[in-house]
Amino acid sequence: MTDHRSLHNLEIGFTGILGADGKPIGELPEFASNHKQLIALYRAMVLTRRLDEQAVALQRTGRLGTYASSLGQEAVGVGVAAAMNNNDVLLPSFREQGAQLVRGVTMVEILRYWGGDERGSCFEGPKEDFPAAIPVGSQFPHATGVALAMKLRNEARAAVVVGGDGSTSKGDFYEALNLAGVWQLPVVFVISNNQWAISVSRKKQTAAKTLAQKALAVGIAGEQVDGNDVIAVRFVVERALERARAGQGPSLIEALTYRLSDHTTADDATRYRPDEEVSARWKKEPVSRLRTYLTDLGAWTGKDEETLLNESTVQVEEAVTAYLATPLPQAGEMFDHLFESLPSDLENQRKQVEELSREKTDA
Amino acid sequence: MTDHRSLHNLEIGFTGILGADGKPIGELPEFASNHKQLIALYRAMVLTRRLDEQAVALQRTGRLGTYASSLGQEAVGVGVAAAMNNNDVLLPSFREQGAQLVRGVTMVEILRYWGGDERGSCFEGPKEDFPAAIPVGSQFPHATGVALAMKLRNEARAAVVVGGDGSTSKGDFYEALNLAGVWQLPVVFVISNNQWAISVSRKKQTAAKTLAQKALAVGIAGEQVDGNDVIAVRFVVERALERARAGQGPSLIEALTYRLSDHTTADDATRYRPDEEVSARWKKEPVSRLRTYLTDLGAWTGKDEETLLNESTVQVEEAVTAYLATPLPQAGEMFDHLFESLPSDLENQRKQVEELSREKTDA
Amino acid sequence: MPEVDLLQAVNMALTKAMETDDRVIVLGEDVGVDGGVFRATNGLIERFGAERVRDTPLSEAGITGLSVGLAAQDFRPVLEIQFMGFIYPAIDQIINHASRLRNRTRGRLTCPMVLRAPFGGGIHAPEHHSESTEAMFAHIPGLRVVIPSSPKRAYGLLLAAIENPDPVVFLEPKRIYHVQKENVEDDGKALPLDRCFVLREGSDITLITWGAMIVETLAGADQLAEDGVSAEVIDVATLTPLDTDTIFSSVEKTGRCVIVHEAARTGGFGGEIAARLAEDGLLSLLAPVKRVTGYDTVIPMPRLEHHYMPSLDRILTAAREVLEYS
Amino acid sequence: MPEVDLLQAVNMALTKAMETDDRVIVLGEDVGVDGGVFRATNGLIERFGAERVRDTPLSEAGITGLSVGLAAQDFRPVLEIQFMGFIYPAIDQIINHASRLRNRTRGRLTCPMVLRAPFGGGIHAPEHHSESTEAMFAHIPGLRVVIPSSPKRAYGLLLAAIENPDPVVFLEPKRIYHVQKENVEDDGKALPLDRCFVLREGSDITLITWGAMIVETLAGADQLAEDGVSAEVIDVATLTPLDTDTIFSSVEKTGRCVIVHEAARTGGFGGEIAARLAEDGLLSLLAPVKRVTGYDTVIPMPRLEHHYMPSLDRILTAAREVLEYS
Ligand SMILES: Cc1ncc(C[n+]2csc(CCOP(=O)(O)OP(=O)(O)O)c2C)c(N)n1
Ligand SMILES: Cc1ncc(C[n+]2csc(CCOP(=O)(O)OP(=O)(O)O)c2C)c(N)n1
Ligand SMILES: [Mg+2]
Ligand SMILES: [Mg+2]
Repeated sequence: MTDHRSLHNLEIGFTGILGADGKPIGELPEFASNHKQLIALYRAMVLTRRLDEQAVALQRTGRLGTYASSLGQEAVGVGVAAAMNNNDVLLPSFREQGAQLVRGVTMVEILRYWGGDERGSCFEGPKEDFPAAIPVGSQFPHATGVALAMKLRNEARAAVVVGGDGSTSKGDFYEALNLAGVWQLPVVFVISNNQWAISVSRKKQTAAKTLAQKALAVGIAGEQVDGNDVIAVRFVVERALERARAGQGPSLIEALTYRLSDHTTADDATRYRPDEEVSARWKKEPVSRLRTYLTDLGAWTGKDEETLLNESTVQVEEAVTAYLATPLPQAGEMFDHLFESLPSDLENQRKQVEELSREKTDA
Repeated sequence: MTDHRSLHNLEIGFTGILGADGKPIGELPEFASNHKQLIALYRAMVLTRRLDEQAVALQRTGRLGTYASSLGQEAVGVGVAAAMNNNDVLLPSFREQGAQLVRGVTMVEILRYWGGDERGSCFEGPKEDFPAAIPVGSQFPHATGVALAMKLRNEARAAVVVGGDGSTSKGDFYEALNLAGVWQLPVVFVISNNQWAISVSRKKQTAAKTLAQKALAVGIAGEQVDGNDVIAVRFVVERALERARAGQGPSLIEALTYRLSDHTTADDATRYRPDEEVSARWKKEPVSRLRTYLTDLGAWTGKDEETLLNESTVQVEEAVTAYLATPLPQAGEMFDHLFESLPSDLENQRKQVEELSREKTDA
Repeated sequence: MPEVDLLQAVNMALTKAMETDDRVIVLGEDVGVDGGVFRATNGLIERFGAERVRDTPLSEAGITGLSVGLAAQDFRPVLEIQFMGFIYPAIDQIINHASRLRNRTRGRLTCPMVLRAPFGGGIHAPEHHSESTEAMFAHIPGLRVVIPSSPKRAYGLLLAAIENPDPVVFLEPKRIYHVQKENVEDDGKALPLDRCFVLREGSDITLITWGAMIVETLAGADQLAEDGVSAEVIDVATLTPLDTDTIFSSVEKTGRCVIVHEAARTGGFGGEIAARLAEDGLLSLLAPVKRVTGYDTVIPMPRLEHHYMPSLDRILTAAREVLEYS
Repeated sequence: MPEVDLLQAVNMALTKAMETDDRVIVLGEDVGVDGGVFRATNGLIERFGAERVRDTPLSEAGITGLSVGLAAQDFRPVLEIQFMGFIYPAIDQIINHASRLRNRTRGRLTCPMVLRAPFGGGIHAPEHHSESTEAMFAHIPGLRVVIPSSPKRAYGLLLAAIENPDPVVFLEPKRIYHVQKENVEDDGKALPLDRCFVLREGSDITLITWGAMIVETLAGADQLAEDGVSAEVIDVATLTPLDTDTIFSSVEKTGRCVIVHEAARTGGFGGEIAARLAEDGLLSLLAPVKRVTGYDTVIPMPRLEHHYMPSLDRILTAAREVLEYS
C-alpha cells in the first residue's frame, strides 16, 4: 500500500502589501494608518542608504575597510528592527546597517567597526545586541541561546537573527532552526534573500523552491514576504515576534529582496551578473516605492524629501567627521578584553607590544 | 495581500506492504512473486540477528569491544542492500551489519572491526563501500562526493548512505542533502528511524512530524517506509535507486523501525525507556513478520526454519572461530597506512614502536 | 567527607555549582534522564529539573553556538560533548566566537561557558573515541584549557571553570575516571586556574604531565626513587594560560626535564613547554628536554592501542637518558 | 617563461594540474565564474568547464566531506576555502576522515585531496579574515601542511600537493600574493613535499620561518649582513612531515636559532621546532632559541593589526639577543 499522507502546514504564505509601483495590493496593517510611523520607516531607509553611499566613498578613498553595502535591501533591516521591542535582541549578519541604526547603534560605531576598530562593536545603545557576524551563518545558534535565556527567565522577549540566502546552506542555520523548533524558543529567523551569495545565485545555492520551506524540515512556521516592501516586512516580523513572545514558538521568514550593489567594496559584480538583471531590479527597490505611496497619500512632499536628504547628509557627515576624529586605540588594548583580567602569562606580551608602540611613536 | 501559494510536492508518501501480522496490506512489488528472493531476504535477516546475538555474547565475555546491535532493525539494512547493485556504493552508519553482510562484507571482517582491528575495514568484497561511520552524520557528505564521482564519469551507479534518526539533527546531514539536491546527485539517503538516539527520543530530536519531510528543505523527494517490512524497504529503495541512476536526482527515505536492543553493549536502555514500549514494539519486528508471510504462502516450513537456524549458527560460529584465531597485528602497522609511504620524519617512531613491542614479546 | 573517584568528583562539582548559582545550566546529548554516557551528570535532572539539565538534539555545532548565546545572556552553560572525537564540529564556534566575544565587543558581551569532554585512550573504545587533541585548543587565544588528574583537582578545577567569567574547555581523562578515590570535601571551593600543581617535590629531574598520564608518571617517579633519583612531578592542570613560573623554578632546581603526554608528538602541547624551556630556561638545563608522547599516527583501535600509549618504560628510559648527561 | 606573482603561480599550477590529469576537480565558493575572491581560479571554468570547476553552496563542512568522497573515488579534488577563518567547520571532516581514511581501511580507500586556503593578516581585512592557525592542522596525523612563500615554490608545491596520494592542507600567504614576481617555468614539475628550503646560506645564525614572514625574515638577514652577521634563512614550506635534517644541520653549523611566525605564540608551530631543538639539537645550541611570533591574543582588526604582526625590528632584536651569547 502506498499511501500519500498529506501533512499539515505544508503551505508557504507570501505577504506583499505595496506593489513595486507603490500602490497597495493588499490590506494595510494597522500601524500603516499612522503616517508618522510610515515616515519613520522611510527616513530610516533613506538614512541607511546615505550611510552606505558615504561608507563606500570612504572605502574608495582609503579611509574605511572593506564594506558591505545594503543598497536595495534597506527595507529588510529597517522593517525587521522596527518590528522589534527595545528589549528584544538583534543578531545581525554583516549587512544589516539599516537594522542596527533603527536599534540605536550609532553611525559612528558602524563606521568604526568597518574602519577596523573593535570598539565599534561596543554599542552604547542596544547593549545586548550581537555584533555583526562575519563567519556566515554562525550567528543562528547564538540566537537560540539568547532565546533560551529569555525563555528560562520567563520573559516576554524574543531574539531576531538575520542571515542571507547563502547562509541557509550552512549546517549552523539548520541546527539552530532545529533547536529552536524542538524547544519552541522565542526566536525569529529572517533570511534576507538578495538572490546572490557573492557570485553564487540563489538557484545554485539550493534546489528548494523557497527558502521559507526550510522551516518544514524542523516543524516550524515558515513564510515569505516581499523584502522590498518595508510595511510588509515590519508586519510579518511583528506578527512572528508576537507569537514568539507569547510562547507560540519560532518562525522563519524569507524576505525577497535584491542586492543592487557589489557584494562588498572588494567585489565586482559585473563579473557574474548581467546589467539587465540589475536594472530590472532597480524598478522594485524599496525606497522609491514607499515614497510614492506616501506622496500619493499626501503625506510626503518634494519639500519634505529635500529636507530629509539634506538632514541625512548632514547627519552622516557629522558621523563621518566624528569617526575620522576617533583617537587611535592603544596597542595594549589588544590584550585588555581578551579575558576579564589578564593572566600573568600574558603580561610580558602586553608590556612588549606597548613598549614597541611607544618606540614607534617616539621615532 | 497575504497570498498562500501552496507549493508542489509537499506531500510525504508512506509505503507499507506487509502488516505487522504478516498479512499483505498493499500491492506486492514484482520481485515478491519470486519466493526465492523473499527467502533470501529472510535468510539475511536471520543471519544478521544471529551475528548480532553472538557479537553481544562475545562482548559480554570480553572478547569483543563495544558493539551496536541491530536487533529489530534488520529489515532496513537487508532491504537497503538487497535493493542495491553490486557496483553501487554503500556508506553505512555503525549499525548496518545487515546491509554489510548482504553487500558481501564478511562476518569475520565485521567482528574484527568491532574487536578493535582496523583490518576489519579492509573489505575483500565491496571494495568501494565505506567503513562504518562513528562520528554521527559524518558519512552523509561522503556520499555526495561518491555520487558526484559517478555522475562525472557518467556511470549508471548510485551511492546509498544510511544514518539514524539522531543523525538528522546534524548540519552534515542537511549540508549533504542540500548538495545532493542542488547538483542532482545519484544518491539515496536512508534514515533508519529507530525512535531513539541513545536516550534521546525521536520527539526530542526535532519538531518535524516526519524525518522524510526534511527533504522539502532542499527540494528533493522524501518519503516514509515501514522499516520493519523488508519487502517495502527493498521496494522503495530500489525505486529511488532507479531514479538516481537515471539522473532523476536524490531521495530521502525515512524507514520507521525500532531499536529493540540497548544502544550498544555499553548502554542500559531501561534507564530511559519503559519495558512496555519495548514489548509493544516486539509485536512489529521484521523477522517473524516475513516468516509468517512466507509460511502462509506455503514457501517456508518449520523444517526450513530449523535448518536455517542451524546453518546460521554454524556460519556465525565458524566466523567467530576465524575471528578469534586472527593473528594480532604487528605494532608497526599503526604507521603502515598513515600515508602511502612513510615520511622519513616518522621512521624513528615506527622503529621505536617495533622495538618496544619486540621487547615486550621477548619479556 | 565522601570518598569519590574523578568521575564522581565531576558530578559533585556540577551538583554544587547548580545548587549555588541558578544561572548554571547543564546541557548536552544524554545528560538528562540517562545521566550522561559516563554518568557524570547522574542525578542532576532529578534534582534540578529538565529546564536546567537539558538533553539536546545530536548537534554539536548547534549546541555550542547555543551555549555562546546563553552565556552572553549571563547564564553559565556547562556543555558536555560526549567524546572528544565529536568536539570538532564545535571548534568553529569556540575559536570564532566563544573565545573572542569579549574581545570583539570590547567587554560588552562575554562568554562564561564551560565545555566538558572526556578525552584520551586506553579504555578499549571504538574508533574515534580515544582522541587527545588538547593542543588544538591550547592554541586558541581567549580560551582556557583545563585538565584535572585527581578527584580533588577535578572538583576544584571544575568549580573554578564554571565560576570563571571566560570560556573554558575542561577535558576529563576518562581512563582515570575510576582509578583513584579521594576524600573530597564538598565545600564549593574552587582551585586556582592559573597554577600548575607540584604533586611531588624532587631535586634531580622534573617530570611534567597532565591528565591520565599522571598515573604512569607518578609510577615513574616511584621507580626512579628506588634508583635513588629524586623526581619532581608537575601536573600542568591548566594548559593555558600556562603557569611557566612553577615549571621554570622546578627546572632551575633540577636542570632536567621530561614531558609526558598521550597526544601525538608533533604539535602536541609538550612542544610548547619544551620551547619555553629552550627560550627562557636554556641556561638551567643540564641535559636535553625529552618528550614521551603518543606517536604521530592516528591512535589505533584496541588491538594496537597499548603499543601507542606512552608507557612507564618509555618514561623511565627517557628519564634515565636525561639523567646520564652531566 | 612568464613572470608571475605567487597568486598567478597558484593559478598556473591549478591550470597545469587540470590539463594533465582530468581527475583534478576544482571546487569551492565562487571559484567558477568569479574566478575566486582572490582570482586564484581565474579562467579555469572557461577552460575546463563547470563540471570540473564547481561553484559550491556556502557549506564548508559539506564540501569538505564531499571532497573526501570524491577523493575516495579516485578523483583529485582541490577545494578552496575562501579564508582561513572559515576553515573551522571543515576540521571535523579533515581530522576524523580525510587524514585517516587510508589508515582506517588499511589502505583500501584513500583521500588524495587538497584543501587550499589563503591565510594570515596584514591586508587590513575585516574581522575573522586574518587567521593563521596552521598549528592546529600540523597536529593532525596523516595530513600534510604545506605553505609556499614564493611564486616558484607556490607552483611546484601546489603541483606536488595535487599529485600527492594523501590529503594536503595548502595554505597561501595572502599578504604576499603580489609582493614578488619570478620567472616560473610552466613545466609541470613538482617540488618535494618533504624538504625545507634554505633560501640563504649563512654561518652565524639560523632564521626559520614560513609563509608571508619570509619577507621580514629575509630583510632581517640583509640587515644582519650589514652588521657583518651571516644569517641562514630557512623556509619550512612543508610543516608536516617536518624535514628536521635541514633544520638540524643548519643549527649545528650556526649554533643559534630564531623562529619567526605570524600565528599566536602559545601552541604555534614554532614551539614544535624549538622543542625538537631542545630535544635533539641542544648540544649544538650556543644560545637560547627565540621565537618571534604573533601575540597570544586574537589578531586585531586593522587599526591595531600592525602592532600585532611580527616586525623586522622584533626579528632583529631577537637575533641580536641570541648573537650576544658566546
Ligand atoms: C563561513 C563563511 N564562508 C565564507 C565566507 C565568505 N563570504 C562572505 S559573505 C559570503 C556570501 C554570503 O551570502 P549571503 O548569505 O547570501 O549574504 P549576502 O552577502 O548576500 O548578504 C561569503 C561566501 C564567510 N564570511 N563565512
Ligand atoms: C557527532 C557524534 N556525536 C555523538 C556521538 C555519540 N553517539 C553515538 S551513537 C549516538 C546516537 C545516534 O543516534 P541515531 O543517529 O538515532 O542512531 P542509532 O544509534 O539510533 O542507530 C550518539 C549520540 C557520536 N558518535 N558522534
Ligand atoms: Mg545573499
Ligand atoms: Mg536512532
